This record gives sequence, structure tokens and C-alpha cells, in this order.
Amino acid sequence: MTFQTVTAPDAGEHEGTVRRRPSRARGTLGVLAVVTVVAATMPFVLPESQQAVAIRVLIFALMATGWNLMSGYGGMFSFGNAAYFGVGAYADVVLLVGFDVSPWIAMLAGAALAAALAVGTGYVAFRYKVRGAYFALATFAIAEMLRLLATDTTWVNGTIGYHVPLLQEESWWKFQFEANAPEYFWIGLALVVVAFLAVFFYLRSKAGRYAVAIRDDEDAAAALGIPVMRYKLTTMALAAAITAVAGAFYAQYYMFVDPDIVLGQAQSIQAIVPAVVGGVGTLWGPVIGAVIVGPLSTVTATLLREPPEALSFLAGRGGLDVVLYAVLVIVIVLALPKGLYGTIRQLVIDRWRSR
Amino acid sequence: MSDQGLRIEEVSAGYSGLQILHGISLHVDAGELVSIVGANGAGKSTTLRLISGLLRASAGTVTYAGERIDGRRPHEIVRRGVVQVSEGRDLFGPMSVDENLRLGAWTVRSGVDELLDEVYALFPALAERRRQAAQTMSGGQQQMLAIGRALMSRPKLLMLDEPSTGLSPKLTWEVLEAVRSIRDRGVAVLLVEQNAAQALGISDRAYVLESGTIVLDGPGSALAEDARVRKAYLGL
Amino acid sequence: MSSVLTVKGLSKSFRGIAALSDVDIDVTEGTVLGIIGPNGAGKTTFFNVVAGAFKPDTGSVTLDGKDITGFPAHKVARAGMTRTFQLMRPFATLSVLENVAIAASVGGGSQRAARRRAEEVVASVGMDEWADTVAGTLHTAALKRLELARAIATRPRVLLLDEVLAGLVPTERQPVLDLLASLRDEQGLSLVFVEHIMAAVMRLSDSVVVFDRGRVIARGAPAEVVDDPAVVEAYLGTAPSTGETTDE
Amino acid sequence: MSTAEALTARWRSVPAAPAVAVGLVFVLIAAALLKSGSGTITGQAVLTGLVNGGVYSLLAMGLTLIFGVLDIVNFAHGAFLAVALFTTYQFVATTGANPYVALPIAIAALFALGALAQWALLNHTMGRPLESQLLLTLGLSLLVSNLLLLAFGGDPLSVAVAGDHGINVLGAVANQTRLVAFGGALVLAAGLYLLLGRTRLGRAIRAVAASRQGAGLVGIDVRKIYVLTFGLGTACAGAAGMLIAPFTTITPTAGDQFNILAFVVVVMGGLGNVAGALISGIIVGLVEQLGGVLLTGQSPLFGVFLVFILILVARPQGLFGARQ
Amino acid sequence: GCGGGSTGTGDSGGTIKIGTLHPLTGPFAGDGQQMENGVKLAIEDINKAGGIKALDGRKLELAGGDTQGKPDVGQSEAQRLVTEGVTALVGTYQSAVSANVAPLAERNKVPFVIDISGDDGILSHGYEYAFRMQPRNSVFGTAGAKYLQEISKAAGKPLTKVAYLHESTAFGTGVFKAFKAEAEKAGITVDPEISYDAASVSDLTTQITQVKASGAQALVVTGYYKDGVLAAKAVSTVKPTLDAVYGIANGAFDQPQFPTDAGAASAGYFDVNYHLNDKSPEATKFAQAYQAKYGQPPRTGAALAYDSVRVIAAALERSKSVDGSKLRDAITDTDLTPLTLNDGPIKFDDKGENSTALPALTQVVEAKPTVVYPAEFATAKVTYPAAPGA
Ligand SMILES: Nc1ncnc2c1ncn2[C@@H]1O[C@H](COP(=O)(O)OP(=O)(O)OP(=O)(O)O)[C@@H](O)[C@H]1O
Ligand SMILES: Nc1ncnc2c1ncn2[C@@H]1O[C@H](COP(=O)(O)OP(=O)(O)OP(=O)(O)O)[C@@H](O)[C@H]1O
Ligand SMILES: [Mg+2]
Ligand SMILES: [Mg+2]
Repeated sequence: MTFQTVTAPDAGEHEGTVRRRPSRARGTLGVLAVVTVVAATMPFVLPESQQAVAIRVLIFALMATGWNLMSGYGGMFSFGNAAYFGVGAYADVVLLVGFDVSPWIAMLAGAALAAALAVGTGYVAFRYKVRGAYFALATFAIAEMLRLLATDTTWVNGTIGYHVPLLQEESWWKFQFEANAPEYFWIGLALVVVAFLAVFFYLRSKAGRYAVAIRDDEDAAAALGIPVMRYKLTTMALAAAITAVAGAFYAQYYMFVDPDIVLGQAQSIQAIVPAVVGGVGTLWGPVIGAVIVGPLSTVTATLLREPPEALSFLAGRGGLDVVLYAVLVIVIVLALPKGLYGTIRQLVIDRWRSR
Repeated sequence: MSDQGLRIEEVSAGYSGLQILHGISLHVDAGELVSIVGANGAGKSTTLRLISGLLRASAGTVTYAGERIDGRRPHEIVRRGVVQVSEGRDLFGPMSVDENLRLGAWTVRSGVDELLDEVYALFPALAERRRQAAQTMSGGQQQMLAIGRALMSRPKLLMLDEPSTGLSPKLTWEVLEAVRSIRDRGVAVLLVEQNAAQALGISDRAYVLESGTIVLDGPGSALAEDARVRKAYLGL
Repeated sequence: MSSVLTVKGLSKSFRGIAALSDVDIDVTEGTVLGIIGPNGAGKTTFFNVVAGAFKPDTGSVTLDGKDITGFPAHKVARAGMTRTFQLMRPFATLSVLENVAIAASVGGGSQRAARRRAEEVVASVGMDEWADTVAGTLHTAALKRLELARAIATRPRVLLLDEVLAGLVPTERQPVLDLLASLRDEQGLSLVFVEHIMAAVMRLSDSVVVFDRGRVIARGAPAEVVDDPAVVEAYLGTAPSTGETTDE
Repeated sequence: MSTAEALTARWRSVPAAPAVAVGLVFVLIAAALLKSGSGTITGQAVLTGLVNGGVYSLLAMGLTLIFGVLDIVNFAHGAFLAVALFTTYQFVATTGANPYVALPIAIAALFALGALAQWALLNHTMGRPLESQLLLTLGLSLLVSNLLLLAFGGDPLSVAVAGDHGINVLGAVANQTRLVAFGGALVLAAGLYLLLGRTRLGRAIRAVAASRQGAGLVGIDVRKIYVLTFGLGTACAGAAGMLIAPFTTITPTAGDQFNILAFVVVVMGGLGNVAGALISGIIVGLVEQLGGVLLTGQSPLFGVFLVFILILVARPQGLFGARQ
Repeated sequence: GCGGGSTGTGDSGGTIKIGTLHPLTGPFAGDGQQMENGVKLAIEDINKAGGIKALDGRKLELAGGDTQGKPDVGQSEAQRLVTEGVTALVGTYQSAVSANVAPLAERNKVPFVIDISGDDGILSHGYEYAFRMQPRNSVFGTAGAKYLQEISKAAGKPLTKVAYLHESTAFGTGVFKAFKAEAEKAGITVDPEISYDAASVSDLTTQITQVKASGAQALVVTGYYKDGVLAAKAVSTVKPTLDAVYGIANGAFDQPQFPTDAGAASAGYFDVNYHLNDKSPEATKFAQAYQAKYGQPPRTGAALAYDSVRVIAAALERSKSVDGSKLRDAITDTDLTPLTLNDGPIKFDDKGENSTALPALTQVVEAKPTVVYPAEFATAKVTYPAAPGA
């Protein structure tokens, strides 16, 4: 029952196709190892005043990785990742402050809780076929509802929020170090690496492959016997867990959590921006995007702290740095249709193909 | 004479760094019915997309009525009378048959009602469904609507991409009959068809496209007799 | 021989307009049933309802003695009946091999085993040279084969094929027909296929059902059906023939 | 395809949706009556809700047009609203004229701004996935509001309409200026409806919404329609900005608070559906006000989001959206 | 860890950096920029007067940070400033931002002088390096209740029932609670209590209708600028019968542009707030200098920021060192007459609160918020009752 290969009146026919090399696991993992080692030296390399920026990069990378899994690979465009981020952050502080639980355990609890939230809301949304832009806005509404709920609930301190209590000395168990200690960076880095690996192996697993297939065509996947709902929810749960870990790390580093900060729409947006800048639906995109977006606002602010001569009439009027930041974001979006990593990869593929 | 028609010279084109057409040349004179036949993936649709401005050529020229049209955008090409019925039909799904047809006459400012009557006369099945939304119609009716919509712009050159695909045998006939009668009204037609035998049967001339290169051309009836064509495309 | 798929009294309407009314169909194990009918007759809708994309308004679907009426699509597939789509629906960002491997892994088993099976299936449909090609950039003929390969990879007992030949040049049709015949003859698969290319219907079908306006208007052996005046009137037409209506 | 779809949708298939919405509003009114025990308060909440809802509709109509036709989630809409507020302010400050004289100016200025944004920026990202345009409009929003900050400073400004006073409507009061804005919403909705349904431009817009490629193939200049549509949508923000200027505190970020509610309204009404946006805006306004009476101490937005989720579950395509 | 502790001391030469953290962009940019200007003016004045004399006339230098009104940005900026070697921090306006910066200052042993941020909780964690200039929210609430009771009694129309309208976050709730406790002691019923979400509110007519229906004699309002104006407009539309509309820590009722934005109906509005001491010549001089330099009158926030720098400068003179802990000790000994109304010179208690911070009562008189109470600071007489729109 084998086809004779048809179509081909002459050779060279396959010139007209895009090929895809099976991705090599070793290569990616090797690059990851090298990047990790190089990144781990950052606390020694970066000027101290930039350490906070480096931490922000890590948090962005975690959040964007979570968002990218759900929206980029899973095709479920989320505009409400603040919900998972906030659940992670709140689980951390509530358990730590209220019950003296180690932040590490709280982190796991937060991840589990966020995953449960994702599964619950996702189930309802998919059950009722809420899709596309409607789904995006529904996730947003859920995040906003959580924010408002936290705001009005005295049990989680309402708008006052939580402080992580200061300790007299450093403690791994309590996840607290001296201000600006390199441990924060290393732990953040480790979390990013773990999240990266989680996504990497998930995508290579059966579930991950189904998730991508479902993104490409849900009905076709169902027709082949894939239980669409189950794998959409699995993907959402993992993405939510990663985002929650980002939230817990955030809480431990910034030591302050309130509803607007961790559940506000700014977090939902912050999860998206690095992924888009780096390249949606690529493994490295969110990480690269975070490295660009994280320092961007600081760079523009530094650049314009003392406005140049020509603009000195604007001195004392804030906003110029944000204007520059906005212009840069616009330029990046216009110039890099597939994000930085996506665009570069495309160029490489094109070059390789045209040879 | 030929500068009244379409002339493609040494055109190459492709998708994001991937070349599909390798310097093809062809022409369609006024009032001619010309077909392009070729294997799946040979680049037939790509050729039509290129002419109608949906795709840009990376090299070569396309002229119509003596004027360069490559690099122009689709609506500018439509205004010159070169109109395509695409493979996917691209109907305005939620709109009624009537509205689809009237939109087809976008570039025509007068006599739209008469045109409409002509199209309904050509496709009575459409006349019965004036108010029906395009997306609720069956495949064949949608195909007729797509052709009808293209006719509404009083094209001078009509390009059809596989108009009979998915149609019942009965409708296939009706559509190809319609194509012939369109040509008979003086409209030039460039036709891409899987049913190469039928297509060649009604064509004045035809080209054979293989892997983005034109390998044969000649009168339709002559190609239909050509041994290579018969073997490769007619399944004989 | 026993029937593998039995459909009784199936009806489905959209916004009050009946797309299927009271359809009965019976597929004998190891045979090919051809479905023909004018455009808009309800053929695709029939597949959609039987394969679980839509729920029927009334009627029942029995596969291998098991009532699968109203099963969601993925359960129908797991029960042993897989369908293909009239408009090709590849997983556009994945390679051909990955597309098929995903289908192959659905029943269970390791990913490695799924990949091996996918390689076999891809080869069997003559696509091994395309294995690493991204599905979104394939042309019609390749997509049709991919659609078929994916369906085969799920190891179905019954295959529902919606116009697998449409859009193929005549030379491309032959090998697909050969493959379908071998699925039936060598693997004992049962096929239900919708097709407008009568030559293929005549060649492959063991029996034929004709739909019109959501109803079955004729059924029987291929040769009987095409002579039925109602079928000629509704479907085949009596247009002046140049002798090339049915290729080959 | 939604604008065209929405407008072409057969209404007889939809009556359940408005019925549910109206029912919901009545339940809320009854509950508010019980809770407050006062007809005056409930009456006031209903009137305020209606009138505020009109404001949400004003903004949502422009958004829904852009969303429905161009598939752009326009985050800069709020910033554009702020531009309209400042345009009005600047006009009044320099001429001393009645703010309503600024209406045509605000509309024209914002039309030009929107058209420019689409022509210079967004046209280059059409056909890319949702998040590209989203990020672009996000950047645009930051850019616009901070340019306003640079130009006008962050201090709140206001424009006053001479002799604005409360008007008694069946025992409840609403300011003249707010009633005018409500009227403006109705007029705008009617205008857009006629424009889309009855004019050549409207047909072109609906055609582009239904099929971009198809529109190009019948000779419509798709990019021009994009520019006009975005301009029109933004001009709606221009009208909205002028109409709400008399009762809003004018700051560079004044539009942000409406952004999110406007999106909720857009989705609730069905993407691209102008009439849906009008009705949903009013529902949101009512839910917000009645919710404020019912759940004292809770943010009334909670009720709004709750209703939003319920509506999505009941009708995933929005109250008045057609099924895909 | 490494590093952290060695920063902040700086070397012996060069300028002394004062880090500022204010919302220079975002919704509160107007106030943030005013406060930033206040800091600039203070640094200029101190440098003109010869710098820090105890440290060989070393000059002060501004190291600015924009919090954008976001706590995490505020904290990153603070961290940056600290590692860039600022000697002290001044800021931040929003309580959530200050709450985020305070522990950071603590961990880095950099004194942090809070010019504005009212939330009681900020200094409740026993931080040693954080100080607050303005009266905290509960002080506002308590003083507000006291003043209201006193002026109504003095006018011969003692209150028995007031309605309270406040924004729903910790700010509004905190002030409200303190007010209620004090008011109830004085036999005043507080009912109804109505809260609203300041971020999203666009109309308060329904709420004011509730006030009208309740028959309360006065309306107390705590909130921000925009919602304050909305409340005033709603009052003028609904026309409830009230003896007074009375703001406490209200972001609008004491602002110079409030009468313009709210219209004639704003006449007679009260507000309990921090306020420039209009009777002090220094304050007048400051106001003139500010006006001359920045083309607008200063708000009290600018004066608080100005004073914050003065507090730091004076402490530097005493500590004769830029070392964080020494400077911190010196700040605890502050004894400095402020530009704002105060119950004597600034003195910090063991929590770091300015124990002499005193809210003043202003009233809109001839379209201008004017101090009317306590009498020793008043530049006009209290008008009570002051029915809105009358
Ligand atoms: N968007 C695209 N991106 C990349 N490659 C494409 C794209 N569209 C088509 N191709 C490739 O271009 C080649 C030519 O396609 P084209 O559609 O012109 O073929 P055709 O002759 O019309 O064949 P048929 O319609 O029968 O498939 C094919 O190999 C196809 O895979
Ligand atoms: N989702 C739907 N909503 C409304 N009407 C539908 C829907 N799906 C199908 N229909 C209608 O049901 C009828 C049957 O359509 P169906 O697609 O089954 O026809 P078909 O026999 O497969 O035709 P073709 O040969 O052209 O593919 C048509 O009139 C069609 O418009
Ligand atoms: Mg083609
Ligand atoms: Mg079909």
C-alpha cells in the first residue's frame, strides 16, 4: 500500500517548501547551560545600582515565560496573568506572615493554587466556548475581580497589603538576605532556568505536543481523538504555576504586596510585553525580551535625567523618559514583526533556505 | 493588439525567501480564453495572485494594456479591469448575495442595476437567494457568487482559480459553460483548472506550468492531444 | 457481514433550517460507502454530526455495537472512527512528521513508538520526502495526503473522508484511490467517503448513498444509482457532454 | 468579520439576549429598592446609571468599530480621549467660547490623529497577530499621555459650561451637561449605524471587516479604509472627550479609567456592534450604580465584572454578537 | 551577601546626594513634580547659604527618582539611588510606595524622610530609619472630628448626625475610622458611611442622594482631587440640606484651583489638612520664591518636601558625618520650625512620626481656601453653618 511518489515531473520540486529540522534537545540545553553560567556572574559584573534592574529582568522573564506558554504555545491569549501572579504573591505573604510558613513551601502552595484557579476558570470559559478576544477580556475580568475582592477583604488586609517582616539575619529557609545580596539574583535565575526547562520538557512531552496541535487547529485535534479541554487546561495550569512563582519571588524581593501592585492590570501587561518583544511562541523569546524590556525604562530615565540642552525647557517636567521608552517600544514592534528572537531566527532560516 | 492584453515577462516570485516562480512569461490577449494547467503546487495560484497584486514579484514585469501593473495594490489593478476570483473565494460571508454583488461593482459607478440583472440572468440560482447571507450558501452557490461578483466590475480580464473544485458534476458543467459564455461576451479569461481536460477543451490557448516554470504552451486543443500532457495531467 | 456503523433517524437543523432530516445509513464492515449529492445537500453536516462536531437533534449513531450518539469529537475518534476535513486543516506550524506523530500517539504508547508509526504512515502515503516540511507551507495535494495520513495514524476502524480528491490533478488522484482501496482490502477498514468526482465514486464504492436537501434520495450499487433519474436530475445533470465529464 | 456580521445578523435570532439583559436590570432595580428602601435613591441610581452608561457607550462605540473592522485592541483609546479633553480645554482657554463650540474641532482633530496613527504606524502591522498591535497601541498610549504631560503638566484642569445645572427627571437629578453627553451618545450611535448601513463608505468598511482580501479584489483600497475606520473610531473618542469635558477633571491620564470599562462594554455588546455597544454601555452604567447601592463598601466594578463574566458564559460572542 | 553596608557613607569630598522619590509621571505627576521642585528649591537655598558648614561647606546634590506612582518602580529606584550613594531619601507621596521604600531604607541604613504619605501602617513596623513629616491619617481623622465638633458648637448649632463619604482604600477607611471613634465620643452619630472606588468613579450623584435622604446635618468627605470635585459637583446638583461640607485630608477642598473647578458652589467648603503657615514670613518667602521659579503657587506638598531637605541638612550639621546611622541619630534630635502649620518645631517621636504635625482647618473664602482654625493660625473667621451653594 505504498504510494509511488508522484507530482514530480522534474527534480528540484522540494525547493518550494519550508523545512523544519527536528529540534535538537542537546543544543538548546547546552545553550541554556552556557547562558546560565554567564548570567550567574552578573552580581559580580553589574554595578550595584543595576542589581535591581537585573532582578526585574528575571521577574519579567518568569512572567513572560508563563504567558508565552499559555498564549504563544497554547494559543489562549491571556490578558489577565496578574491573577496568577497575585495568587502567587498573596499565597507567599499570607502563609509567611499569617502562619510562619517558609516562602519555599508557600511558593509551591501558590503555584498549586494558581493552577487550580486556571483550571477552574479555564474550564468554564472553554465549556462555554469563550474564545479569542472574548477569552482575553474574560481573563482580564477575572484578574480585576480578584483585585477588587482582595481590596475589599479584610482577611487579606484589604488595600493595606502585607509587609514581609524584616529579619535580623539572612536565612535561606525564610528566603531573606541582605538588601541587594546576590542570593536574590541567583535564586531568581534558578527559578527562570527551572521555568525554562519546565516549558522545554513540557513541549517535548505528549501533552505539550497536543497543546501546540490544539493551538494550530482545535477541531482537527479533537477529530484525531485528542481531548482538547484536558490539554488546554494542563497548559493553562502550568503557565499559571510559573506565573505564580514569579509572584512569590516578587513578594520576597520587594517585601510588600498589595492588591493594586500584584493583581493590577500592569502585571498582566508586563507579562505580555517581553514575550512580544522577544518573540511569541519561541522558547528564548520571553527571556531575550525580558533582557531588553527590563532595563529599557531605566535606560531612558538615566539618559534623560538631565535633559539635553535642546530640551532643557522641559526640565522639571516629567514624562520625557517615558516618551522615549514609548517610542522605543513602538519602533521595536514595527521593526521586528516576530520579536527579536523570532525575527533573527527567520532571517537565519531564510538564509539557510536560499542557499 | 497584444498591448491591449496582459503580458508577463520573466517574472519570479515567492513567499518569504522561498522562490516559487522562476522567470515565467505569458500573455493573454483581449477576448482570449487562456488556461494554465499544472501539477498541484506548480505555482498556478501564485501566478494569479501575482497578477492581481496580492503578491509582489521579485523580478520581471507585468503589464496590462501597455501599462506596468506589477507592484500596484489589488484595488488599483481591479480598477484597470483585471479581476480575480480566488481559490478561497473571499466572499463577504455575513452579507447578502445582493450586497456581495453590489460590492463587486465598487469601481463601477453607473448602470449597477443593469449589471446586477445580467448576473442574475447568468446564475438564476443566485437570483433565488438575493437576501441570503453568503456564508450560509453551499459551495457551488458560493462559487457562482464569486464569479458573479467579479463580473459586476465589468472586467476586461477575468482570472479564475479552480472554479469547479468541490462542485457537483452538474454544477461543474454550468460553471464551465458560464466561463465560455463570459468569453463570448468579449471578456478575456485566464483560467486555472484541475479538470485539465475540460479546461483545455474550452480554451483558446494554454500554458503548462511545472515547478514554477512554463514548459509548454499552445492552442488548447493541441495541448489536449500532447502525449506528455495527457500522461501527466489528464491521467490518461 | 456485520455492520460496523449504523445511523438511524439522524436529523440536524440550523436556526430552524433542516440540514439533515431523518437519515438512515448502514456501513458494512470492510466496505466502502460513497456519499454523493448536490452542493449543500448536507454531506459535510452528516460527517459533522456523526463524528461529534455537532450534536444531532434526533437520531442515533452506533459504532461497532456501541451507542456513540452525541459523543464529543475526541471520544468518537477514540471509539475508532476518524474523519478528515473538506477544507484541509493541518497543524500548520508543525512538520508533516509531527502532525502524523501526534495522531499516532493518541491511542497511547510511547512517543518514540508514535514517531516510528508516523514514519511508516508518512512513507505509506508517499510523503517521506516531505516529512520535515512545515505543514502550513504545503500545497493542496500534499495537504490532502497529510490529512489522510493523520487519520490513518489513529488506527481507526472506520474512516470518514470528506472530498479527499477535490483539488487534486487527475494524476494525483490515482495513488490516493489505490491507497484507499488497499486500506479496505488489506486492512479491512471501513470507509465512508464524500466525493464529487464520479469516476472515483464508481471505482471505489461498494455502495452509494445520494443526499439531497438533507434527505437520502437514493441508495444502492454505484451503477444503479447513477442511472436513477432523480440522481441525474439533482446531481449529475444532463449538460451537453464533451465526453470528459468524468476524467480517465 | 464582526461589524458586517453584527449589522447583517438576523435580529429575530437574538431576542433572548436583550431580554436577559433587561431582566437582569429589573432584578437589580428591585434589589436596590429593597436594600435602600428609598425610591429616590434607586431612581437616582437608575438615572445616573443611564447617563453614565451613555458616556461608556460613547467611548465604546469608537473602540468597537476599530476592534470589529481592524481586529485591533486599541489601548490608546483612553489616551486619545485625553487628547480630546485637552483640545477642548485649550480651545476654551484661548477663545473663551462655549465648550460645545469645540465639538467639531475635537472631532476633526481626533479624526486626523487616529488616521495618522493608522497610516503611519498600525498599517504596517496589519495581518500580524493580536499582540503586535496591542503592544503598539500600548506604546502609543504611553507616548500620547506623556506628551500631554510634557505639554500641559500633570495638574488637573477643567472646563466649565456656564449655567450648567441639575435637571429634574422624575424625581431624580442629572446635570445638563451629562444629559447632553447622553444625548450625544444616542446621536452618535444613530449616526454610525446609518453610516455603516447606508453609505458607500459604510459598505466598504463592512466589506473590509468581512474579508480583507475580498475587499481588495473588488477594488476597495483596503489600507485607505483602515485609515478612515481608525480615524472614525478615534473621532468618536473626540466627540466623547468634548462631551464629557465639562464634568471631568482633565489630566493626561484621565482617559485610562474609561479604557477598561470601554473594553468590557465592547465585548459585552459583541465585537464591532455599534448598537450593542450603546446598550451594553448603559447596562454597565446601571450595574455600576445599582451595584453601588446594593454592595456598599464593595467596588461597584466588582458587580460589573461579574455581570460581564455571566454574559460571556451565557453568550460567548457577546450580547449582540452573531455566532461564528 | 556582599556590599550593601558600605554604601551610603560616600567619600569625604564632593557633594552630598539627596535621593528623591516622587511620582513624576502617571496620574499623580502634578503633585510629584511640585514636591520635586520643593526639594530642588531647598537644595538651592542651602547651597547658596554655604552648604553643610559642619562638613566644610559641602554642597547638596539632587539625585532624582521617578516612582511613576508604582511601588515596585519606587523600590527599584530607591535601590538604585542607595547604591549610587545617596545620603538620605525624601519621598514619596503614595503610601504604598513609601511602605515599599521604608524597609529598603532600613536594610540599607539610609535615612528616609517621608514628606507625604499618610497611612498609619508605614511606620508601625518599628523601622528606625524612616521619619514622617505630615500628620498621619488617624491624626487627621481625630483632629477633623474635634474641629468639627468645636466649630459647630461655637456657632450654636452642635451636630448630632453627619454623613461620611470616603474613598475605599486604606487612606479613606483609616481617616474615617479615626473620625468615627472621636465623633462618637462627642456624641455625634456617623451615618451613613458611603465608600467609593476613586480609581473608577465618574459620578457621585447617587451617593449624595443617599446623603440627602439620610437627613445628616453635615457631610464629611475624604478622597483625592478628582473625586473631591465630583463630590462637590454632585452636591451642587442634588442640593442636600447641610450645614457644612467638610473635607478631611481631602485632596481637593484645600487646593487653590478647587473653587475654579467646582464652581461657585464650593464657597464655604471646609478641609482639614496640612497647610502652609500663612502667617510665617519664611513660608511667605518660600511661596514667592517658588512662584517666581516655577510660575505657579506651591502646594503644601512642595513645602513638606522643602522642609524634609532642611531636616536632613540640619541633621548633617549635627552629625558632622554622612554615615547613615549617625545621620539617623541626628535626625531623631530634630528641632526645626517648619513652613507648614505645626504645633511647635518639628520633633520626631520614637516611631519617627512628627509629633507636632498639626492639621489645620481651611475654608473656601472668596474662592480661596483659607486657614480659619485653630484660631492662632487663622487668617479668616470660620463661617458656620456654611450650607453649600448658599
Ligand atoms: N503562504 C505561503 N507560504 C509559503 N509557501 C507557500 C505559501 N503559499 C503557497 N506556498 C507554496 O508555494 C507553492 C506553489 O503554490 P500555489 O498555490 O501557487 O500552487 P498551485 O499550482 O496553485 O497548486 P494547488 O492549488 O493545486 O495546490 C507550493 O509549493 C506551496 O506549498
Ligand atoms: N454551522 C452552520 N450554520 C448554518 N447553516 C449551516 C451550517 N453548516 C451547514 N449549514 C447549512 O447546511 C446545509 C448543508 O451543508 P453541508 O456543508 O453539509 O453541504 P455539503 O453537502 O457538504 O455540500 P458541499 O458539497 O458543497 O460541501 C447548507 O445549506 C449549509 O448552508
Ligand atoms: Mg492553487
Ligand atoms: Mg461538504
